[in-house]
Amino acid sequence: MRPLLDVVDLCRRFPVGKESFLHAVDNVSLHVQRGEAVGLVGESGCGKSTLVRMLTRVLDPSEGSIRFEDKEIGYIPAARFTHSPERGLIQMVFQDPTESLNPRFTAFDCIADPLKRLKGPWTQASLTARVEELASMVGLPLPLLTRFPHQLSGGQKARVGIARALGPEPRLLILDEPTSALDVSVQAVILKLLDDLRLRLNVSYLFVSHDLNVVRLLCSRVVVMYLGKVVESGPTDRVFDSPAHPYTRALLSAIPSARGAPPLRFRLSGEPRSPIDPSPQVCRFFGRCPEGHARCEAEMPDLQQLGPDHFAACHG
Amino acid sequence: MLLSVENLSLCFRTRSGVVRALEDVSLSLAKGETLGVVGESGSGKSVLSFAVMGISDSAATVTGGSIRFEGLDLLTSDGDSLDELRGAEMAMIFQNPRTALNPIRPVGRQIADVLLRHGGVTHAQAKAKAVEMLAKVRIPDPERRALAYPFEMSGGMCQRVMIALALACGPKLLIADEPTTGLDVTTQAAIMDLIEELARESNMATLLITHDLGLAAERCHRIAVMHAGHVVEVAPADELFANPRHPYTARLIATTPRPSTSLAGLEPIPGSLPDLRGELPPCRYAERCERRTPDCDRQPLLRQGDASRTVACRNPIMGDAA
Amino acid sequence: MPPVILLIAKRILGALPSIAAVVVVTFVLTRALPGDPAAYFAGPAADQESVEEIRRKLGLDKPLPVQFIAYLGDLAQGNFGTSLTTGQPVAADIAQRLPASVELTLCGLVLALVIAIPLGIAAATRPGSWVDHLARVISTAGVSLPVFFTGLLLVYIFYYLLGWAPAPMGRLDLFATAPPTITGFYLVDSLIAGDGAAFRASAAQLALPALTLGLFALAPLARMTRASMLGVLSSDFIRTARASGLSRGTVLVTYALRNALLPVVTTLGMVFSFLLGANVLVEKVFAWPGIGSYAIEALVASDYAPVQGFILTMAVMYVALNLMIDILYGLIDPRVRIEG
Amino acid sequence: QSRDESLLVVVESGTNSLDIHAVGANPASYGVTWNIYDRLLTYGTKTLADGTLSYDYSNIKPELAESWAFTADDEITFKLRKDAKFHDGTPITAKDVKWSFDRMVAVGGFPTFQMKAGSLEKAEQFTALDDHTFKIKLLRKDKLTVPDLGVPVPIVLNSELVKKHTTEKDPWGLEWSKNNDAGGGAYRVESWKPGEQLVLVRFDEWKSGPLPKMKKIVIRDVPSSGNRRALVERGDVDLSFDLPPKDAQELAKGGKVKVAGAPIENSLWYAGMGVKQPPFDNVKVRQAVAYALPYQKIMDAVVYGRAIPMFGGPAQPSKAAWPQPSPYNTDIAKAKKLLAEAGFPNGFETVIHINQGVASLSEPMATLTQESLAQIGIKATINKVPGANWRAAMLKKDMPMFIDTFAGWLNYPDYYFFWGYHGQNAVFNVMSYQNPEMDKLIDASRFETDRAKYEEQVKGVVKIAWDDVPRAPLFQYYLDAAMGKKVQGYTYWFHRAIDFRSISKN
Amino acid sequence: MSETTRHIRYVLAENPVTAGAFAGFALLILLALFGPALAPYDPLVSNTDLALSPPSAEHWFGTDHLGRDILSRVMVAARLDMQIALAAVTLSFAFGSLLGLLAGWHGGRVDRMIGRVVDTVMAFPLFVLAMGIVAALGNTVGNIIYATAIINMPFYARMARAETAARRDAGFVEAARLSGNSDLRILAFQIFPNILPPMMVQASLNLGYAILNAAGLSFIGLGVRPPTPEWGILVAEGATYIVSGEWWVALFPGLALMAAVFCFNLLGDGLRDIIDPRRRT
Ligand SMILES: Nc1ncnc2c1ncn2[C@@H]1O[C@H](COP(=O)(O)OP(=O)(O)OP(=O)(O)O)[C@@H](O)[C@H]1O
Ligand SMILES: Nc1ncnc2c1ncn2[C@@H]1O[C@H](COP(=O)(O)OP(=O)(O)OP(=O)(O)O)[C@@H](O)[C@H]1O
Ligand SMILES: [Mg+2]
Ligand SMILES: [Mg+2]
Repeated sequence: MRPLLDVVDLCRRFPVGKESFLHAVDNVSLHVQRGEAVGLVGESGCGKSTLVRMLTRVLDPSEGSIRFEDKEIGYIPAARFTHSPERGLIQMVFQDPTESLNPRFTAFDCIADPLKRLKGPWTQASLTARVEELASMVGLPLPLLTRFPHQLSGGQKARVGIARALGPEPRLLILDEPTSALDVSVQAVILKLLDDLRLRLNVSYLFVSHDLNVVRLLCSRVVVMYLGKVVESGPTDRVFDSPAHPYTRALLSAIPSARGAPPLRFRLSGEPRSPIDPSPQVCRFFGRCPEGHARCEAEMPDLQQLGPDHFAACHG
Repeated sequence: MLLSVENLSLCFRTRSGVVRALEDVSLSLAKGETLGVVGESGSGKSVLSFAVMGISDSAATVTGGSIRFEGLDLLTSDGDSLDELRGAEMAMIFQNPRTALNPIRPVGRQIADVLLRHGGVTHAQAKAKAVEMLAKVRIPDPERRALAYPFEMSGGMCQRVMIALALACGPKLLIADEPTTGLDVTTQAAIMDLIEELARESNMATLLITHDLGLAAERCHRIAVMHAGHVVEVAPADELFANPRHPYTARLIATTPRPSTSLAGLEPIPGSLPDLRGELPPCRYAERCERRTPDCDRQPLLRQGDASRTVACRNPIMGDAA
Repeated sequence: MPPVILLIAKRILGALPSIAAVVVVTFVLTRALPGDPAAYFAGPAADQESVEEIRRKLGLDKPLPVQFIAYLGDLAQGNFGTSLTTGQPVAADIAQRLPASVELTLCGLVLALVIAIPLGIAAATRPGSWVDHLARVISTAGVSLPVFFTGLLLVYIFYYLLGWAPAPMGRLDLFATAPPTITGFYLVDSLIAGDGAAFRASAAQLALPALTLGLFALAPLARMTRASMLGVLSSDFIRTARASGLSRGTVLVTYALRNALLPVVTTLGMVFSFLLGANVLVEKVFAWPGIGSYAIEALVASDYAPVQGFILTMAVMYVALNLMIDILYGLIDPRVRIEG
Repeated sequence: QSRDESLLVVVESGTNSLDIHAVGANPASYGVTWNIYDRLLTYGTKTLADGTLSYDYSNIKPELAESWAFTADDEITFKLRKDAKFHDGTPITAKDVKWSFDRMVAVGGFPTFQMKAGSLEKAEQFTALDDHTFKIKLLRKDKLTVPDLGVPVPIVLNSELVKKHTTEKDPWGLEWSKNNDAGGGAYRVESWKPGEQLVLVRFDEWKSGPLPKMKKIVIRDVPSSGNRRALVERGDVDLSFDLPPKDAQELAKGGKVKVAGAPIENSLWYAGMGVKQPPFDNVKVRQAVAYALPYQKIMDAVVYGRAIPMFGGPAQPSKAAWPQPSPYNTDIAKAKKLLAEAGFPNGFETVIHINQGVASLSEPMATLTQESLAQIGIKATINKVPGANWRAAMLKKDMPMFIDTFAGWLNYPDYYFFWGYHGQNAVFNVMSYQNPEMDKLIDASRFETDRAKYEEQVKGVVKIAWDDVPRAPLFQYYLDAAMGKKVQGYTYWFHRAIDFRSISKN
Repeated sequence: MSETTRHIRYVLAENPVTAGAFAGFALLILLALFGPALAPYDPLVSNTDLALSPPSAEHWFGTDHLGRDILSRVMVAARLDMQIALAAVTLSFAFGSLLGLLAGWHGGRVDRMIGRVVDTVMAFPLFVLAMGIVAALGNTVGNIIYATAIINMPFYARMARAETAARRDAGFVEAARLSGNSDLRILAFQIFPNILPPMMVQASLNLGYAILNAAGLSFIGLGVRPPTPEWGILVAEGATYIVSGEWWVALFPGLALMAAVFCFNLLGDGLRDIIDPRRRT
C-alpha cells in the first residue's frame, strides 16, 4: 500500500545576506502510513518546524516532492493550496497554544473558522452543533467556548487548538510540539486524548517533539533530525534500544534517570555547525560527535539500512 | 543549616484580590546539599526563590515566618546588607538565560560588574577574573567571548555565562530557577552536569527549582514538592520516588513520562490548581484528592514526619514504609 | 571604522530617492501657491503687459516641466534662487539663519531631554504613584498647549509682567554685539571668544523660546522614557542584576536606563520633526531670526524660492539627523552594529 | 557710545534692499533710502494740531541742491553743494546726479513709474552742466515735477562706485546697490542682516543739513505687534513703529510713552465694488451697500478712533481736498429700499476679498461688514488673499467686493483719482470703474494751473465718486508711532518711514 | 465582555486622570453635538459697544474685539474643531492603515515602495508640509483636513506596518491559513482587528495633534475663514490682546483648546492601559 504521505528529497533554503543560504531542511525524505503515528525529534533549530510547515503547505519547498494520497502537492504554491481540496485533509496543531490562537477570537470562533472555510454549508445551528461536538471530543467544557484565549488555561488552549485541527476531518494531523508548553499532568491528558483520537478517527500523526519519552509513548516510528538532515529513522523500540547514530545516543543519554542509576555519560561538547552554506562533504554532526573520524570530514554519510525499516546516516 | 525557611507566608495584593502565593512554607538546606523543588506551574516555586533572594515583586508582602541564611534573618535585615549578600553569598540563575542577561553589555563586563561590586578587586582584576570564570564554565575562547554580547551566543552558552555570573563571587548558595527549561535535552544535560560539578567542587548548596520530576530525581539529594503555595512533602530523592507519601506526589510521579511507562500507565492528576485568591481550605489539595477525609476540610493542615522526611497530609500513603 | 562609513554611505544612498521625491513635491507644491512673483516684481503700478514681460524674463511662462528642469539645473549649481522678501540669494539667507534655528531647536531638545528623562524614570520607578500622575499631567499639558500660545503666555508673564526675561526680539538684545561667527551658534561662539557678556545675553534670549519648545517636546520623550523604562525594569536581566546585588544606581542607570534609551533615541527623530514644525511658530512669536520665520514669511508671501530652499534644507537636515540617530543607536545597541 | 546717542527702533518687517531702485524693493526700503541717500530737494516741517511734527508739502527746501530755480519755463537748474561727499569720501558732483536720474527713468518698475508721475521720463531731460550744476528740462508743465523730486526715489548715488559693480545683465548695478551703500546721506549702513536688523551710523561729514543728533540707529524686525508694544512700553526700545490702532490708543492713554499719530495724507480705507460685475454694475446696489456699511462700529472696534471718519459728511463736497467725509451713513432702511429698487429685495450672495497682509485691520472690518450686509439680505463670505498675491488679485480685477486702502505720496486729490478712479484703468482702479465724465475732470485738473478752476474740478470729481460709489469711503487712517518720552523730533512723512535725521533724545 | 467592562471600570477607578479624560471626551462630544444650541449668544453677532469687556455675569468668558461673546464662540467652535480632527484622523487612519497593512504583509518591493512614500512625507517637517499644502490649495476647511490627514498618515502607516509585520508569521495567522482563509481574509479578519487597538491609541493622540495643527495654521493666517469660530483662530486673534491686558480673549479659547488636546492625550494613555494585555491578569 502506498503511504499516506510520501516526502522525497525535500529542501528548503532561506536566503541570508547576499548569495548565502541557510539550509533549514536539506534533502529530507520520510513517509507516513495511514493510521500511523510518526515521531520527529531533533534539537532546537534543526528544521523540524520548517519541514512541518512545508508539509502543511503554508511554506513552499525549494526542492523535492510531497505526495499526499498519491497526489503531488509540493508544487502547488502555498497561496493556492488554500483553495485546494487537500487543504482540509492536512491539519496541524501548533507548538505554542497561546500564539496560535487569535486573541480577538473566542474559542468558538477559533474552532468554527476552518469549518466555515473548508466544510459546509452550515446553518447557525448545525455549525454550533458541530463545534460543540468537537469541543466535547477533545474534552473542552462547553461553557468555555465563549471565552477568549487569554481567559483559558494552557491545557484548555491546547484543546481548542486540537479541536480546530480536527474540525475539517483531516487524514494527516501534524503536531508541532503540542505539549512542550504544558505541565506534565496536562501533558498526560493531552497525550491520552491524542492517542484516543487517533484510534477512533484513524488519523495519521506526524508528532514533532524533542522529548523522547513522549515520542516513545505515542509513536510507532521515529525520525531523528540533525541540522536539516535526517540522521536516523526506524521503529521506536529499535531506535531506543539500539540507537545507531551518535546523536540519537546522546539524546537518549540525556534523558534524566533516577539518581544513583548509572548515568549513561554520553555528552556532547562544542557548538553545532552553522546551517548557513554548509559544506556538502562534511557530516553535519562533525565537531560535536564524540566519535568523529577523518572520513566524516571528507564525505557526507548517507542513510543506510540497518534493519527492517531502520536507517541511520553514520560512517561509524 | 545554611538556609532555613520557616513557616514563610507571602501574599500578593492585586486588584482582583489577595493572592496567597505561599503559606507556611518550611524548608532547609545544608552546606553542599542539593534540594529540588518541584510542582506544577503556579505552585509558588519562583515566588519562593525570589523571596529567598529578596527580589520579590513590589506587590508582595511577607505575612509571616522567617528566612535565615547562616543564621541571619533575611526578612528583617536592611537593604544594604542584603545587597552585600546577594551575588556574593547567594546567587541565582534563571530560566531563559538569553533574556536574563543585559542585551547591550558584553558578557564579560556583566560578570566584572558583579565582581567589582562584591569582590574587592580592581577593574583589571575583575576583567581577568571574568575571563577565568568563563573558562571555568567551559566556554571556548573565553577572552574573545568575554567581549561578546548575549545575542551572539546560543542559549546553552548564555546559560553558562549566567552560571559564571552567579558563581563569580563563590557563593555558598545557588538558587537555580528552572535553569534548563527551553534548552535542548542534550544541552540541558551538559548544563546540569556543569552545575553539579561546580557545586561539588566548592561545596556549594543548590536549590534546584524545576517542574521536571525526572531531572530533580537525577540531580537532587532531597526533593520538596510544592502544590498551590504549600510544601506538601519533603523527602530524599530516592525515597520520594520509591515511597511517595503525599497523594499529590504520587500522582505527580505517575503522570511524568519515564522511559519505562506506557501511555496506559500515565495517570493525569484530576482537577487543577485552586485559585489562590479568596478563601482556601486548610489543605489546598483536598479538592483534587482521592484520599480526602472529612477531617481534611475541618482541621488545620497537619505536617508530620522528621527532619529528613515530612509530609503535609492527614491521610498519607503509608504503603510499604518500613 | 569602515563599517560605520559603509553604513553612512548606505544610508545616504538610501535617502536619495526620498530627497528627490521631496524636491519634486516641493516644486509642485510651491508652483501651486497662489502668488504671482511676476506681479510682485513688476512693482506697484504695473499693468498686465509689463507683468507678462517680467513673467517672460523670469521664465515663468514656460511649461512646468521646463521650469522644473531649469530649477534642477540651478539646484545643481547650488543656486536656490532669490528671495523676494529679503531680496537676498536664498542660499545665503539660509546659511545665515540656519544656525539660529538649529541652536534654538537643540536647546529646546536638550532642555526637554534634561527634564523628560528624569521625569520618565521617576514615573517608571513608581508607577501609579503621585509622581507618576504628576509627570503625566505635566508632560501631557506641555504637549497640549499650542506652542504659540505657550510662547505668548511666557512672554506675557516673564517679560511683560515680571520683567525677568529680556525682550523677545531675536538672539541678542540690542546692546550686545554678536560674537565672531565660527559655528554660528552664539552660545558656542561667545564661549570660544571668551565673551561672557555675549554668552549671558544670548542665553537669556534663548531661555523662553527654548522653554516653549522644550515643553512641547517633553511629552513624547517623557512618555517614551516611562514606557520603555517600565518595560526594561520588569525584564529578566534587571532581575538578574538585582539578584547579583548590584547597587540600585548601577541597576537603574547602567542596566535599565541604557536599555530604555534605545526607543527614546528612536523617538528623537520624530520629536525633532515636531520641533522643526513648532520652531516655525516659536520663531514667529519670539522674532527669532531663524529659517522657520523666514519660511513662514515667504510662504504667506507666496515667495517660492525660500520655501523650496527651506523645505529642501529641512529634508536634508532630517535625513542627516536620522543618520545620526542610527549611528547613535548603533553605539548603544551592539545588535544593530553587527547587522549593519 | 552711550545709549543716549543711539536710537533703538522696532518695526514689523524690515527692508529687503538698501536701494529703492532695486527690483522688488519693499516699503521698508523707502526709509533706508531716505536716510542713507540725499535728494536734490526735500520738504520743510510743520506742527499739526495735536503737536505732532509733520513734513510740510507746501514748503519745498533744498537738500543736496544749495539752490534751485526755474531758469526757463520748461527748465529747472540746480546748484549743488560744493562740500558734499559720499560716504567713501568722493565728492558729490552733478555727474553723479545725472547718472542717478538716468538710472531712475531707465530701470523700469516702480522708480520709473514714480518719476513719470512728475513727468520725469527720459534721460535727455537731464544734463550736468558742470560739476555743481544740474539741469532738468521739462516735458510739460506739471505741478508734480518739483514735489516729485522730494520723494524717496530720486536719490543721488555714487556713480563711480556703482559702475565698478555693473555687469552686462545689470548695467545699472542694481544687484550691488541692493546690498551695498552707495550714498552720501546723513547715515551710512554699518551692518545689515536682512529680516533681522539694520544698523545705521551717522555720517559725520554730511553737509546737506544740520548734523543729526543720533549717532547710531538700530532697526530690529519684531513681527509680533504685542511684542513691539511691550518693548516700547517697558522702555527697552526708543521707538516702536507700525503700531496697531488699539495699541496706539491705549499707549496714548497710558501716558508711559508718547504716541505720535498723524492722519496719512491722501489715503483712504474703503470698501470697493467691482463695477463690471453684476450686481455691482447697478449703482443702486452700490449705494445700498454704502448705506449698509457699519461705519461707526468700524471706527470703534477696528481703528479705536485712530482715524478720521470718512462718512456722515455733507451731501456736497465742501472743499477741494481728499479724503473728505462722504454723505453716506449707516442707514439700513435706506439700504434695503435701494436694494429693492435695484431689483434685489432678497439680497444676493457675494465674496469680500481682503488682503491678508493687513488682516489685523481688514479682517475685523470684513467681519463687521459681512454682518451688516446680512441685515439687508446680502450673504457675503470672506476670502483672505495672501499678501503677495494681493497685487495679482488687484491686477485681475475680478473681486466683486474688497476692502483695501490706497494712499498717494503726493498730496493732491487729482493724483489720487488719477490712479484710483481714472478710466485708464490703472492697477489701483481695482473696481474697473470707468466714467468718461470723471476722466475728463481728472485729466483737466492734473495740469490745471488756475487754483479756482482746479478746486471746481476736484469737487466735481469727488461728487461723482460719491454718487457712483465704486468705493465706499470708510476712514482716513493714522500713522502711529510710539516712543519713549525722551525721544524728540519724530516727524510724520508722506512716505511713512522714519526720518532719523530730525530725531534726538534728551 | 462583562470582563472587559469590569476591566475598563477598574482602569478608570484606579486612574482618576484617565477617568477625567473620558469625562472630558464625553463633554467635548456633547459640545460638538449641542454646542450651537446651548450657546447663550449668537457667536457671530457683534456688539461693538461691549467690545473687549472682561468676564462678567452676562459674558462668562468676556467678549472679543467685536463684542462677540467668547463663551458662545468657544462652545460653537467645538463642533468645527472636532469635525476637523475627526475627519482628518479618520482619513489618515484609513489610508495609513491600508498602506501599512499592505507593506507589512507583503514585505519586499511593496514594502519598499510604500516606505518610500512614507519617508518622503516624513522628510518634511510635518507642520511645514501642512502649511505648504494649505497655502497652495487655499485655506478651506477641506484643505486643512486633507493637509492634516496627509501629515498624520505616516504614523499610522508605520505603526500598521510594524504591527502587521510582527503578526505576519504569528501562529494564529498560519493557523488561519490552514483553516482555508485567503490572504485577504486573513488581513481583514485576523490581523486588522488585532492591530486596531494600538492604532486607536495613536488615533486618540492624533486627534490632539490635529487640533493643534489646525490651530497653528490659524495662527499664521492659514486657518478657516473668518468669522467662523475655531479655537486656533480665537487664540490667534486673542494673542494680540494679551500684551494689552485683555487676557481673556486668548485665554479661554486657549484653555478650551488645551483641555481638548489634553483630554485626547490622556484618553490615548487610558486606552493604552485598557487594551494592554499585561495590565489585565
Ligand atoms: N523564515 C526564515 N528565514 C530564515 N531562516 C529561517 C526561517 N525560518 C526558519 N529559519 C531557520 O531555519 C532553521 C530551522 O528552524 P526551525 O524553526 O525549523 O527549527 P525547529 O527544529 O522547529 O526548532 P525548535 O525546536 O526551536 O522549534 C533555524 O536555523 C532557523 O533560524
Ligand atoms: N507579582 C505577582 N502578583 C500576583 N500574583 C503573583 C505574582 N507573582 C506570582 N504570582 C502568583 O503566585 C503563584 C505562584 O507563582 P510562581 O511564579 O511562583 O509559580 P511557579 O511555581 O514558579 O510556576 P512556573 O513553573 O510556571 O514558573 C501563581 O498563582 C502566580 O499567579
Ligand atoms: Mg519549531
Ligand atoms: Mg517559575
